[in-house]
Amino acid sequence: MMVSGARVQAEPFDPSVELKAFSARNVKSGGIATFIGQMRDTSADGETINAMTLEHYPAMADVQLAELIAEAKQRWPLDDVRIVHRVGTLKPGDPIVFVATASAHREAAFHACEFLMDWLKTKAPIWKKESGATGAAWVEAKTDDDRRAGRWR
Amino acid sequence: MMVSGARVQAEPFDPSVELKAFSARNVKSGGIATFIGQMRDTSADGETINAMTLEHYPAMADVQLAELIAEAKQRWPLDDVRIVHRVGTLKPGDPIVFVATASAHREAAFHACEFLMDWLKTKAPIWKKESGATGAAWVEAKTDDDRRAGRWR
Amino acid sequence: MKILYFAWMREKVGRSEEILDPPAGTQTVTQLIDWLAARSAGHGAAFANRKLVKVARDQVHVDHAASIAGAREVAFFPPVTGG
Amino acid sequence: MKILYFAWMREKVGRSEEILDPPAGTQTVTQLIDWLAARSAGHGAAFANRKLVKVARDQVHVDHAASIAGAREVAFFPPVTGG
Repeated sequence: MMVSGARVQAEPFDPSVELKAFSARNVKSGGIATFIGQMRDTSADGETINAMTLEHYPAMADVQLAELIAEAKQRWPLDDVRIVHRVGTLKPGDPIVFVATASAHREAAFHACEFLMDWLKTKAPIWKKESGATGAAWVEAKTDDDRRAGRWR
Repeated sequence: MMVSGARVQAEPFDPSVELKAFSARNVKSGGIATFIGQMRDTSADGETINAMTLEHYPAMADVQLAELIAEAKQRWPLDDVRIVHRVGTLKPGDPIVFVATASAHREAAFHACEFLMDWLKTKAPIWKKESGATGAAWVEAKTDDDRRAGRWR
Repeated sequence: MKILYFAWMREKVGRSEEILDPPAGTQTVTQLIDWLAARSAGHGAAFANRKLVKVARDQVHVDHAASIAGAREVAFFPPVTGG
Repeated sequence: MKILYFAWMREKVGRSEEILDPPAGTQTVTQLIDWLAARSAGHGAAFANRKLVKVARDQVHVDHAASIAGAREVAFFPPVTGG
């Protein structure tokens, strides 16, 4: 569902297609920063991962992402923001998340993009489960992500 | 000319095509950060700009960009770096520069991308001339760019 | 009141949602958890380590001391791992 | 020795490069600039405000006090504005 620039979807997406659309919508912006998170083929413990399933809480994700984008636009002079987040079953290399920010100021574009990623990692109601040779396990939250998100308070 | 991940070219380029190639080369990286600089239709003084011409010092640009990428790879755990920089005559909205970094760590990808942009602005031997209704003028270097680049020393 | 469970809490409870009518006097998240945890072995397992249990009341993060008076939807889930 | 000019320095000098043989005794960038600035009105205009003149010796940034002994290529240009 699309809520003010954010979309959570079960269908695969192509970050280059998202970027093409985003820059076409923002030709007057001096700078565009993007981040793409891709599924890795190894877990934090070093185990080989064959597949990942992402589950989300749709109603809350819509609220959170809309609030997150509003907060980024309040903090930085942004022309536009786009978030696309996959849910469902992914294979290694698949894009998980795409974040793009457009601004006249490159520092604003960079910092807002980093802020959005930090908060997606720590606030968006989305959960990952990894499947490998020895079974499936829910990914544990990283305290380092909390530390990073804490920088923006 | 391509020197270890950097290309300065007179031909237009499409950042989404660059991103597609870059992510295809780096499917195992957890994170990709990119920045796209686009030609703005107004100068720093607020004048309308119709065209921009970028001139460069080819032999020195090749050396500088190779050194810049080597330095970024030394500072951060990067899987890959890509820089594409336009020269020649551009019109408003045209992409000027594309920088992409791939890393297992999103903080490294973000910071290296920002570092590369700051240094491109202050070290790469490239000069911009803007053409508007009242004539053409060489863009003056911004002291703010020097301040930003100084953060990385 | 609609109760939602996500990720391993959903798996342990064995369902993603249930419509329940907590007894009168259930005023806080903690009291709701006390009541839910006693409903089945699965519920008990899901709420065994309460430090790991995050709560959203009507789609907004709240802590365990928060009131549930008037809530339409309460969701329970482990720390998020998206992005 | 190949001398290169870029951006508005190129425009003021009226050429992008020239092959020159500076007189014996021309040991530093400053001495080279002194000699070049006297070559024509255009050269004089290009070097009028020396604070704005950046220098690369064989493609490496150097300051005005640097030696040019053995240099194959010296480039003059204003502060860069790429990116």
